[in-house]
Amino acid sequence: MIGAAAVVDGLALLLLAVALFSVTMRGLVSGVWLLVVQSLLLAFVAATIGVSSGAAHMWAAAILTLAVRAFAIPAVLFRVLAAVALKRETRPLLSTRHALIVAVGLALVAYLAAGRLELTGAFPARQALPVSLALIFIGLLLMATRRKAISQLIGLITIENGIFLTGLIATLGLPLFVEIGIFFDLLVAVGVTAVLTLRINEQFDTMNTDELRRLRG
Amino acid sequence: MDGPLPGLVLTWQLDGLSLLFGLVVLSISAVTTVYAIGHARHHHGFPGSGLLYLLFIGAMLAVVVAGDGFTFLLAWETMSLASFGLVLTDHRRAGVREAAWSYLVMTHTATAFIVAAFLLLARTSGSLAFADWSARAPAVDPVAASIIFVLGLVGFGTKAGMIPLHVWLPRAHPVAPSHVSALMSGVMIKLGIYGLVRLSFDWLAPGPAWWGALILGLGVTSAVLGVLYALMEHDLKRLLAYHSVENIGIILIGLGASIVARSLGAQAAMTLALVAALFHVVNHATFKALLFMGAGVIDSAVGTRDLERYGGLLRRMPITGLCFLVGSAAISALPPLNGFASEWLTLQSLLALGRASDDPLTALLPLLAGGALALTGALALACFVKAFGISFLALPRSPQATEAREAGRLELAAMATLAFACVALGFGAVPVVSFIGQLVPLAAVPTAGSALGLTTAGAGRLFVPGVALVLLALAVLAAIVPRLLGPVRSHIAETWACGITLQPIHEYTATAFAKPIRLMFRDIVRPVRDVGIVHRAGTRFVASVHYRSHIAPVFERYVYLAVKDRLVAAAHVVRRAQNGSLQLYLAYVFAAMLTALLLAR
Amino acid sequence: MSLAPLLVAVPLIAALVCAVRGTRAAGVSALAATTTLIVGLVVAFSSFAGPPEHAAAGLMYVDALSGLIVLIIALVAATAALYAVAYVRNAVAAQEIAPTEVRWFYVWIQLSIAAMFAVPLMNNLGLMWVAIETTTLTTALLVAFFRRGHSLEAAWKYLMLGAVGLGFALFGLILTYYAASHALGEAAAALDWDELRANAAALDPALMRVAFALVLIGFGTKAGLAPMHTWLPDAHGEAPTPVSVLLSGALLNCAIYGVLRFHLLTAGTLGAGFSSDLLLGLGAISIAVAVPFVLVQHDLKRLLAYSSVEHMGIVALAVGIGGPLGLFAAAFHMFNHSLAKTTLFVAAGALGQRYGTLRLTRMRGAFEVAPLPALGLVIGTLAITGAPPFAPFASEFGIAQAGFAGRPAALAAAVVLIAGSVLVFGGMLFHVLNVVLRTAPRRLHFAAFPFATAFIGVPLIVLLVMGIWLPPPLRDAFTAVARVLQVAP
Amino acid sequence: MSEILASVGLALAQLGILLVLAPGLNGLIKRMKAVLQGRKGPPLLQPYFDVLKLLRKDSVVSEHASAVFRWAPTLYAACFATAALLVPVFWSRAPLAGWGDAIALVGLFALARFALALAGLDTGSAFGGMGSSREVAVAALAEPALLLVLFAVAWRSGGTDLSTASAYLVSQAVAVVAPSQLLALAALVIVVIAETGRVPADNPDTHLELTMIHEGMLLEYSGRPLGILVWASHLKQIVLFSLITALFFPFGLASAPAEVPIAFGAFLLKLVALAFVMSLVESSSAKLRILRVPELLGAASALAMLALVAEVVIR
Repeated sequence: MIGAAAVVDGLALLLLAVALFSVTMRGLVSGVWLLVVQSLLLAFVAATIGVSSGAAHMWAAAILTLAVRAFAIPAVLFRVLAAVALKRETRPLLSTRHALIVAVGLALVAYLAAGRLELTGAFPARQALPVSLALIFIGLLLMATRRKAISQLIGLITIENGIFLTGLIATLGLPLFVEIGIFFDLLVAVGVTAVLTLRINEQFDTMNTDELRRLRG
Repeated sequence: MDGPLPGLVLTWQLDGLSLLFGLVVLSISAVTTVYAIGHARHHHGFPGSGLLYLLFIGAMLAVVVAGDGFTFLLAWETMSLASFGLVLTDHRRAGVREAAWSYLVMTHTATAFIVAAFLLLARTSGSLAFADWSARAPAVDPVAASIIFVLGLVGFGTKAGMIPLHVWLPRAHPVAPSHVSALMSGVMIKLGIYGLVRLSFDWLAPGPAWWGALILGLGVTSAVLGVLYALMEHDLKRLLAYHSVENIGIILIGLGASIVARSLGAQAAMTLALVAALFHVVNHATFKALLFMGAGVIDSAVGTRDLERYGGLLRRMPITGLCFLVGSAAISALPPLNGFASEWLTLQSLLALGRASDDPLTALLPLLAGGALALTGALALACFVKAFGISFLALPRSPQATEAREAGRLELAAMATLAFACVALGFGAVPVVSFIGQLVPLAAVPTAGSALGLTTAGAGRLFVPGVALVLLALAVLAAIVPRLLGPVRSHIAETWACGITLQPIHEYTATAFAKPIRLMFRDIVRPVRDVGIVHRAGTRFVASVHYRSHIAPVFERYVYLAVKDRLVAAAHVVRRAQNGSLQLYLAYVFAAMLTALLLAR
Repeated sequence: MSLAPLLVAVPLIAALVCAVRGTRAAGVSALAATTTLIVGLVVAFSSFAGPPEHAAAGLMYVDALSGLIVLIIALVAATAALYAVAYVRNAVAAQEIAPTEVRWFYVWIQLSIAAMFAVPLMNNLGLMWVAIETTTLTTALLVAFFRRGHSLEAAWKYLMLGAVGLGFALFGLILTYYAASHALGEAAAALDWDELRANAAALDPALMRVAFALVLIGFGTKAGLAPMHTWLPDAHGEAPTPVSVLLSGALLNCAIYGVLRFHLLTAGTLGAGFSSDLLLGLGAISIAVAVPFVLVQHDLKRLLAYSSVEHMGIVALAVGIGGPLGLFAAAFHMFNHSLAKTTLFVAAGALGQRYGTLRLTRMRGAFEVAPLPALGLVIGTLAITGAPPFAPFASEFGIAQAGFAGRPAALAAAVVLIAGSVLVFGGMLFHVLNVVLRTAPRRLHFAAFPFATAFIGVPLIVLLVMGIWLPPPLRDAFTAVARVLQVAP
Repeated sequence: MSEILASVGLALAQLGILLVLAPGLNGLIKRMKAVLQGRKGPPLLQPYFDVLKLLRKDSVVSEHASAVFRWAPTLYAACFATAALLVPVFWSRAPLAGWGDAIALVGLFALARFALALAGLDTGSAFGGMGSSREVAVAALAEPALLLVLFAVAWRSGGTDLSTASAYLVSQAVAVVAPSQLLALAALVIVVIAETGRVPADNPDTHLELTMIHEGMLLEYSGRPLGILVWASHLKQIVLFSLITALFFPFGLASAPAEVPIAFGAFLLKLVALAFVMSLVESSSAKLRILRVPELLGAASALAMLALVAEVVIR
């Protein structure tokens, strides 16, 4: 056993790379594909932990991740993008270069913060916790800087992935029926958001959330 | 009955002070209700207004007999809400809504101050019952006592209409129907005084001298400024409202003097001053309610509140005229009536306080307050000569005034009873003062009501019935003696007006009557005057002259409106924080999370 | 066997029936609402009396605190569902809602009621989080029901902010789970409330501080505490009135319930100091933030929404002050606020439909247009802003009294409470007077409002009575809740 | 029973004497002023002739006048008659000493002013209105000064009762020249000038309507009512003069029936002295514009305050 921890660390770093890459991407479709990659990596992480710790429910978690995060959610997103026939993100608030710098900065902050949390009893993968925090911060960055509704949703799902990773590492995932509940919620959330996006597009015939700034005071 | 919070019981308490104020509330409410029934044919309120009126009276009674903080506040605000509803009866007239709103907001802010004061008291004594407060009064540490005193002063002062906090009074009373403003001005503002008396004599131990001096100072300002603003008004009800401010000033002078005496330990002066203040509370309730009822009758007879449109009403409304005359004489503190008796007592108490304090400064302050009180009395006389003279005497200035008809029987009955009360309280000053002397729970030194007449420690004596009797006898003499020189006849002729027949336009107007005083006190009152002259087209000949003068509403503009505008401006600045951008809202959540984590380190 | 599971089951079944038999959806939802009302009352008052009980194979745990929330949800849901019948019929008549949509309206209403009932009943904190997340999702589409630009914008922000907030809460939950599983050992039960509460002392204090901070911000967002409240005025302002009633009356309380559960947990671990001060701080900020938005406001329902922000701040402040009186008053205030806010929203909805707009400048002369809702609006405003004879004054007085008797921070908080409620009183009264008085505009829409006296009259009378005398069952209820919330000082 | 008869007798005697002397005092002042200004002046008894003439003449009443106009003169006269009984002129204790004090005196003056001002307004003529308006304005400034003077006196003698004040001064002869005493005297003299409508404040002899304050109110009266009013205003003047003598030069007051002639002589002497002072003041100064009068009365108040300070602080 070359040590599940090393494998998980590798996967975590891969995840971080994907997240940083998604910050630079403009295309919405490619954004969704990056989500699929993230989900696959997460499923793989869950599987590795399942193997090394022998906890049965980890396998269930891995299968669920595959089913929901890797397949169901991207399917919904692709259908929405197809319906809307819109491919590119308009100019985000931060230019690509600045966004990347901020993203790296956030990753460093994540490493510092994870250091302070010192979850000694957690799964021995040292890299995983900082990466999960980084995912959360980058997800927030995406939501804050992108204008299109779908890209804000992508940011939101990145945050969810980060939290899910923390769960996996810290406590080998929450009790199973809670996990199922969370996955169900995530799916419904994406569904509802998709419906909303379609209605916004139909009402404003654009998905640019700059239109959504009329309710003031 | 147990209240809504654990360990909170709605208790009631009836001691001397509550009895006195209860009597005032009951008697004046009874008379105003009779008046209201009579007045109803002019003034149909909204369907529930009769019920609300009874609730208003009931609430005032409840305030006086409340036994603990919570019940007191319940009754206090129910009273405010009921009167707010009544003030809004004819909300279609211009300015009624703003007046009612400013009234309720100021009263509610005052209640907030009272709540704070009560809770501080509850903090030291551990309970809300008044009995515990007075029992543990000495235990309250001086700093907290001073804070409680100031909070209570602001809270009760606003309700009483003390000068810096009086702004709602001249706005709310005139717009309210007269039977409501009679009750509000006659009785409701007295409950502010009731609160102040409870606060400074019952709930707090004798404090430093500056407490009393503060009230004395505010009393003097209220009295002088109140009467000055009243003089400048030509809206009858606003004039009477400002007079309420003035009379509250006089009561506060008495109250302030008694509190100073209490802190100096001069028992005799304290009792005398407090009795003087309470006697003036009773007196003011009678003549102010009478005057407001009179104003209400005239308003419904002539259709406007503007003095400049009145005139010659004594011929058309003789009984109202007589009652209004008695009320005006009483409020101007003219002998044999009750106003003079209470002002005499207040002056004596100021003198007694002056003599009681040893160091010269605190001796001088009450004496100067006495001077201010005399000024107020004289100005009040001027104001009511104007009010009565312009509205009741000489020629009617408007067609409506010419056709004015006398009020209904019930209204007249109500006014007559109060007029009689003014005379009775004046003549019966001795027994009334001794009755109040016993009621006041302090060490009532038997100074105030000896058999023969009002005597004070300083050997000042006043026996009102005696003076009145002599006055009457000499008046009869003055009428009879000249007849000894043979009969004379009197012929009716035109008033001499330099050869032209007298027109109403020649008569003196209210604004003109007050002009000398306005010019004498111009830097206090700051009149604003604009005169527009319209020439006939192309010629130098004057077609018409428009003269408008009003008094700069100093307090309203520089204090209240300034605060309101700044508050609204600040609100506009803060509102920009909700500018609709989701990104900004996310930043707020993120910032909140970071601060929470930092705090959690 | 406790009736608790019924509370979730009945609305779910009703939702299904509504989905299937669209035409009679209104009747079904009204029937379901009344049954949940009765069941809710039974469950609540039994929880106040006896000790906490388990139900549905340990999945559910009902103690006095959850009983209070169930009571509130039962009342508010019943009012909302019953009022929805008239409201939707008017909306359809005014072409604001397409007839075909009506069925889905009731489906989502019943689903959200089911989710809301689930929140207080769940024993496992994870499932409680899932229930709260479900309430967000079920109400999001309801907020967007009017398909206008504003409603969609409101729903979008509501969803996004809700999701991010609950994300943080989930993170906090995971940290708690980590601390619990290390302290308690066995994995499965680690998130069950009763075990956690029993040996809260064993949890790692440093971790619990971070966890509580995250959960407070997360659930605080859902509860509308400032500065995370920004979605609330949009959502409550733009949603159809029955939904605003549900959101303001019930949903906010569920979120506050979540915060209270974790407050009790953290207090058990590291003493009441840390979490109470955080609650005090957030409460005071919420009151302060609500004031400027009430003083200058252009929309009636947004005005009521900001009042909700203020009152959630007051509840948080009250729990922060603590002490038997403070906690009693907090529970009392949650109940008062829901009752009064429901009436206000119903009155505002009725007026909104009569005027066709909710802009304060265009709503005039309500006394002539619709006397009863206008009266309800005025008296409701007096009640909600804490004018004495009404119950909210009694609870705010209790909170202030506890504050004045407590530690310096509590005293400062009580002063903020008093000052804030006076300013809000001035602002709200100004707007409401402008709406109620003045002369009415000519062109008005027709909107029927059956049983108006019941919807508006009954709650206000109850509030007036409770302001003076509290009926014993309610008194015992709030005392029981206070005992549950009582943390070792 | 007998001492009640005695006190009533004393009261009537005092009132009778003052009534008789009042017009004479006015005539004396007019005569002195004339001599000072180098004229012969009207005969001393001229005011008596005027008053008696008026009392016998018919009166013309304006059609607009109401009951106030008809009853004002009687009330006006009655007020000053009662006031006359409050001041210790001959006897050490004033006839009504037990029933009223200095403040009651001020009150009676106010009541009289109230009646006359209303009467002035009643006929509707502009001059009456102007007279009343200015009368109450001047009085508004005079009263605080008057009261402060009374407080200064009361402070020293222990009470506002005039009889005790004069008795105290008699017993403490040195107090007459105390600084506070002199300041109070100066203030009271100014107030009396304003109250009786003497020159710096108002011109008693003029008939130019625009300048008259006190006369303005009487303009519409004629015949017997005018006679009563004139006689009453003379009485007012002599009461004010006796107030000055009582508070500042109370020597020679009789405490036994034997001393009455001496008291009467002393009183006459004091009256002549005061009359001379008044005529001196009237001849030496010109009438002030109405808006300058506040400065004069302001000075009176200032003097009264100084007297108080001197009394209280320096002692």
